[in-house]
Amino acid sequence: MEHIRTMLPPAVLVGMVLIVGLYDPTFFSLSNFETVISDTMSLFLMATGLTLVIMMGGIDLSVQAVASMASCILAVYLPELGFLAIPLAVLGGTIAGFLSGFVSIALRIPSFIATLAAGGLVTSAAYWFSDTRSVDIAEDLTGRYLNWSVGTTAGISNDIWVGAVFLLILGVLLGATPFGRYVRAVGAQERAVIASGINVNRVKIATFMLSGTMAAVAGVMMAARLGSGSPTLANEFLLPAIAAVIVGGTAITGGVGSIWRTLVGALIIQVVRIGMTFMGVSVFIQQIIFGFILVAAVAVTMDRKKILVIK
Amino acid sequence: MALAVRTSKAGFAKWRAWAPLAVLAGLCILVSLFNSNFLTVSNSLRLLNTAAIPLVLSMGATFIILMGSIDLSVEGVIAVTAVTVSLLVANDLTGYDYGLWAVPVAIIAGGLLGLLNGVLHVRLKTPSFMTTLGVGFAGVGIATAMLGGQTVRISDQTFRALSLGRVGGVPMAIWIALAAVIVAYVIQERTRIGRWVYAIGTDETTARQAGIPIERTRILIFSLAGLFYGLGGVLSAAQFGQGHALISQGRLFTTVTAVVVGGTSLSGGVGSVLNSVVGVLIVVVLANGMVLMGVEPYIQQGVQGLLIIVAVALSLDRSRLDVVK
Amino acid sequence: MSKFDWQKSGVSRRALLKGVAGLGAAGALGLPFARQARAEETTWTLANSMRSLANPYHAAFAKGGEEFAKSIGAKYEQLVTEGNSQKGMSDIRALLQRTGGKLILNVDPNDSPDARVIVEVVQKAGGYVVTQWNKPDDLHPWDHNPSYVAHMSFDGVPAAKTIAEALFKSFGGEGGIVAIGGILSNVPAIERKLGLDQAIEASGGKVKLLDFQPADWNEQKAFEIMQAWITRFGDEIKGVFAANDGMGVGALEALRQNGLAGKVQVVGLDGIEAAVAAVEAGEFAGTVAWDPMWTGGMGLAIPYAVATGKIDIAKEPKEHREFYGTAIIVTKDTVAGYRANPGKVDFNDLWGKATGQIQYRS
Amino acid sequence: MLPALEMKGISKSFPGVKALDGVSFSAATGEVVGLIGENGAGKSTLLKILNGVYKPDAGSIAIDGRNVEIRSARDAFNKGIAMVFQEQSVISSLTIAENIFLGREEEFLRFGLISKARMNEAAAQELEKVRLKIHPGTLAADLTFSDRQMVEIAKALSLDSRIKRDVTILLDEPTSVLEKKEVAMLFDIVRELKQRASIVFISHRLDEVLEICDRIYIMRDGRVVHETPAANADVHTLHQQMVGRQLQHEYYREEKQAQPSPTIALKVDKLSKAGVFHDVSFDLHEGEVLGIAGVIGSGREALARCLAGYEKVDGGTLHMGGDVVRLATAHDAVGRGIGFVPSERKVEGLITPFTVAENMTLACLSKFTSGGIISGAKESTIAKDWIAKLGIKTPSTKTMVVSLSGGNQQKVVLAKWRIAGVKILILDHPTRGIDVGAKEDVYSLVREMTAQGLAVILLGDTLDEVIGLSSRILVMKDGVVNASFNAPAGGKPAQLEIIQHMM
Repeated sequence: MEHIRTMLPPAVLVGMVLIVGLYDPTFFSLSNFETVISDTMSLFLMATGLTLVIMMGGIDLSVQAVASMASCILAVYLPELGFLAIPLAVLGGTIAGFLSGFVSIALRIPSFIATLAAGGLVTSAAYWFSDTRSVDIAEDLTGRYLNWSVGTTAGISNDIWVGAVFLLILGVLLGATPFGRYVRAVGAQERAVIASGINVNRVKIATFMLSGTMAAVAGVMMAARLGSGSPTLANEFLLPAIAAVIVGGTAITGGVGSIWRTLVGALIIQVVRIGMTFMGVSVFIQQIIFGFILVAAVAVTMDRKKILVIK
Repeated sequence: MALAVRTSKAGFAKWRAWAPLAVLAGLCILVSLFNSNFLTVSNSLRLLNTAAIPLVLSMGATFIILMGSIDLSVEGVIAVTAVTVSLLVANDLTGYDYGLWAVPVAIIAGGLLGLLNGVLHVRLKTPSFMTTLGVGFAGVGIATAMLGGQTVRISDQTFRALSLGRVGGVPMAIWIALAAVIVAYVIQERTRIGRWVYAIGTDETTARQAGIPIERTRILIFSLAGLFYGLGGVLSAAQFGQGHALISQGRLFTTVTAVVVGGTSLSGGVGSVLNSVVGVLIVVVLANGMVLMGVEPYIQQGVQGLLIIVAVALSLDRSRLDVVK
Repeated sequence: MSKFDWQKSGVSRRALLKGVAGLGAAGALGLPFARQARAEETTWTLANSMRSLANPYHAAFAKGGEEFAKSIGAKYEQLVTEGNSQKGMSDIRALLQRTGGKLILNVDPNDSPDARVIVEVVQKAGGYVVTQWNKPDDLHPWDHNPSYVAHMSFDGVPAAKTIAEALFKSFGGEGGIVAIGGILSNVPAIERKLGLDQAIEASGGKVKLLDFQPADWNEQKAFEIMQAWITRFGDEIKGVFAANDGMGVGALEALRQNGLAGKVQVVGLDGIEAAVAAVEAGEFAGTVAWDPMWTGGMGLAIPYAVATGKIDIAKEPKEHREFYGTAIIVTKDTVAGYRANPGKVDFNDLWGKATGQIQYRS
Repeated sequence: MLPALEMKGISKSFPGVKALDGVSFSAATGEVVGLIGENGAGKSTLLKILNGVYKPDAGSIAIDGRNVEIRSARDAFNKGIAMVFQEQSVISSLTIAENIFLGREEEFLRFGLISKARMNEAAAQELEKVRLKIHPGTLAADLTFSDRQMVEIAKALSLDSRIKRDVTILLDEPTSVLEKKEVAMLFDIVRELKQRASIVFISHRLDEVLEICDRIYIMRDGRVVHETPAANADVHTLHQQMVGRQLQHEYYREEKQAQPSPTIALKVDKLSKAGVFHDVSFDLHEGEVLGIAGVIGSGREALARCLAGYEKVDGGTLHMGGDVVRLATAHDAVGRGIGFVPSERKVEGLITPFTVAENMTLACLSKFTSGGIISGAKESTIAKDWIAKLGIKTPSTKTMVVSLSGGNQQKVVLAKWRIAGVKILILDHPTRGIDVGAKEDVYSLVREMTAQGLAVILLGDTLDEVIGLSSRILVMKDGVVNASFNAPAGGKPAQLEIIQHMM
């Protein structure tokens, strides 16, 4: 039974792929799958850090602002600093995450509000970095510094490789390190973790920092793909990112989840969206269907055994 | 309870209950130092007029949050009701002209979406966060589909008077918002489900033991919230003289922020619709004040973020929450 | 009317009922709504992509595309980005995949950087693309022959300048105004602000910009900002400049609440119905109509001509590759004429409304 | 006359525990029936069945001679059964009146609205019954703990004036948080009430049971082992019947009680926490079980939590191995080798959706980590090791602890601290809610740990347990250490001696 539960989200994904593919067989092609996966990567990366925060029982509403800010930092500093602009942009995200975490923990403000407010600060910072413009990244700079994201290796887009690397790193971090276990434990029963002598505040801050970092990585990748940074670059990404996490079967109440689930969740969302275009569903009703499929997907993929009260 | 000793609340904790009001007063004083026009009757009315729609929305959201749930469908429900009402009163698209009869229809449409939220959440046992997110997406989609890519402008002046008319020199929207607040307050204080909301938000297990029909209450409260959003949608349509799917853009997070800034706890059980009134006013005065004080546009979001942190930090009664997430 | 009924009672309820039925139904769900069978290999599919159908400008844009497709009997697909660049691009890729590259695309990119990626994927798949409004300055159609057929735009700077001057005229050319901007980093927002600044400068100090606030293209925010301005500046405000009509309408409603509608004039850009009506009512000093039907239709007509071999795009001059359309200034004086002739589009006259090659500032 | 309430052959099992085994029980109007037994004997389960929280696996319940099925708390109430819970069920965000009538607001509705005035008035009448002079509109959050208890009792008593027939009131340890004066008052109420009600009274305080009850049931291991008129009983026999064995010392493994080492593990010097305890001083020796006895409110729980770093002290010092140590957080305490076995096992002791192995290693994950990665093999080896050592009944190391019985869960908590290698273990009600066999295992484990030099501070579940296990006993009352007893093997102090100092 436990295994069946675990395999539900991938089963849902496969089911969706089959439905779309049976309707339009051109969907079944390696190149199309590659496209779908590569298009999912920025959403996935943004959702990875968020997964950690949600597993811990919190939420991070600042991720889209952080990604946008990172894109601005990258675009602004790439001409001067070259490669160094990349870690700088990512560091910006880490600091933003620290800010969220610090506000949430030191002032004991629920993360919903703390990160919402931090998002406002981060957006202001993005406007400051970009001088309120969207900043283009010259093509030669993209070629020189961002090929790790936009190029292809062994015939597969590099953003898929990047996604795979982070899937691996974060998968191991969450699944096999003490930190990952603490994150899950805090989500499941924070007081027992405190009682076991673990410095929970440190775990929480680190989680928010990771979330900010990953949002920034997603922002850098988006900027690389689009050849520009802008304070609004990642707008409309927040809710789909949360949806990806939850549809994958990670519990919004914390304690249950994993990174690969989020990948599956992000792919489900992408396939639903693309699938509707493939099947020629009218744009007028695409969003309606999308909304209900979200609810249905969560109803199927959610593991209720470990969640007592559903709020 | 392991910790058997619980002392009566200290004086400081009592003070916290007034913190949101103090924040609001402080904010008002600050703004009026910069601009003497701030504390005039005409500006107060203008502020209240701006606050009217957020007030109505926050009434619904407060009940949901008191219950420990969250409702992200605000924007979708407003979009549907605003478009519905626009299509039913005299307008340039459909030829219907039901006048004010359209208002209850639209409000009920909001209630039905709320009911849908509640039923899906309770029956499918999906968390309210995701259920309402999905219904919210669907709501914006429904509004878009209802218009089929066309625009609708309202020509019914009686309907527009809901926003533009004045009674006793005070804009109609303010009276409506006031009525909504009173209704919400009466529901909160004087009806069974109003009290059960607190019981459920504080301790669902005990509430169940006491024989409270938890599921039914949840569904009812989501429907009730939908009715308030529906009214908000009607007022939006009346205010702008048109209905479209994006009319509600940005309403969701301001509503939740207002409720929380007012001192209602996201974990449920603590707060009141009156707190939300204060919270909405804080948020509205803040936005208004930044323009009045001439705060540089691009740092406004940052300033707003900072002030929200300050307001919540001051007003949250953390002694009641042992774990903050 | 009938359309409304169908949408309301048919689609939404059916979708509501079935959407709940769960994932199993999800696939089947799409089927009844499929508007057409899959593309055959031999014909071209036409598509417009834009932000959302929920705003009037884009709704008209879509209509133009639909009408052109109808006029040649081709399949038409409508895509929306919902403000999400990633979604916009994914949809385009999906459509390319589905049509096997036989796609003619007219796209208003969500953000200017998106244009490059879109052009590249369309070129790789062998389709044809026209971009509207947003693209990076260093991306040119002639560098991507023949796939990247053209970029069309409207020059926001002179349009904003003209309309601002119409506003100044409404209050006698001397006094204070307030201005509402779009999302600070958006190209149109920047252009329109620039046009306004030029007009103010040209007034020789007679017109003063009291305050500038961005409302992110959101009418609600515009409403709230206007409320605050009325308090802050009172009757110093002689006119309101809004970077688009939606925000202009928001500001107008705030003026109306304070009994100032008509007394303080508003201008906006885009030419949405509400704004044109406000011009007629004497509440707007003017708006700029961008001719969205032309944009939506011609953005498909030109690449269709290329795809069907009627013209060799590589041989066309640059002013046929990157060009401005004809902005229609709608003021009190011209509104009657605009109403009478809202700009019929002749799909055979490919460049008839082009008004010169796009100029790059900065 | 028919008994108002009669239960016959009631059985109820939970995973791993048979909580009730063929229990028969009756109570008649005009009678106060006592129900006593050790923790885990099945009293609370019995009451919860009467209150509709649990459904019995077998057996029948009759009210006024008619067989009934009790489906919910509400149903029980309508059938004339009201209960005062051991865990408080007052909702802090509601007023006293609203709590009393929670879920039964109909009678105050007028045009769908609750008449607060009438509700408060009715509540005032109920409060009068418990002689609580607080405005019924007061928020429950603003009440003291004992006032909340009185509200809880008033809530149950409100049944009396609302049901036409004679009622049954179940009182599950209502006195544990009450002061002496309040207890006396409660007893007055009960005596008055029993004219028209049957009352079931559960308490650990045998003297109270003897004072108020007419008839007493003694339960042990899920069965009723004795039933006796109160007039014929005395504390000593009741106690023996409850515990069910003569040879106390065998039960508590007295023969294995280690001689404490002279080395001091922890020196507590004038520790104080405002309003809770003050000037508490003692030395804790290696290999010693230091029992702390006291009623709720004596400050012993808070003291234990302070020593574990869960709460902060206001004054005094702690010394370990010559250093002055500060235990501001549990992190500090664990770092110093102090482990805590909390009474709220499922909240603070365990992460119930985690596996057995994950729970066991939680406090010292770094030991099972190489290169930053947790070694699943090492983890499962040690988990298997401890599962065997402690006789934990679990299908595998990967079973979620939520599905284990209370006793096995507690062993997992103990294993966690043993694996972490703590030097001092604070046991707060370590045998609460676990069955007899598991209790004996826990006792053996305590002996084994002290033999290895661990120091244990014990807040026993029963006084008996404190006496049996400890080598020294501190008695706390009103926040101060009132007395201290040596309790060497074979020379245990008598219960009464200790109780004198507790009350």
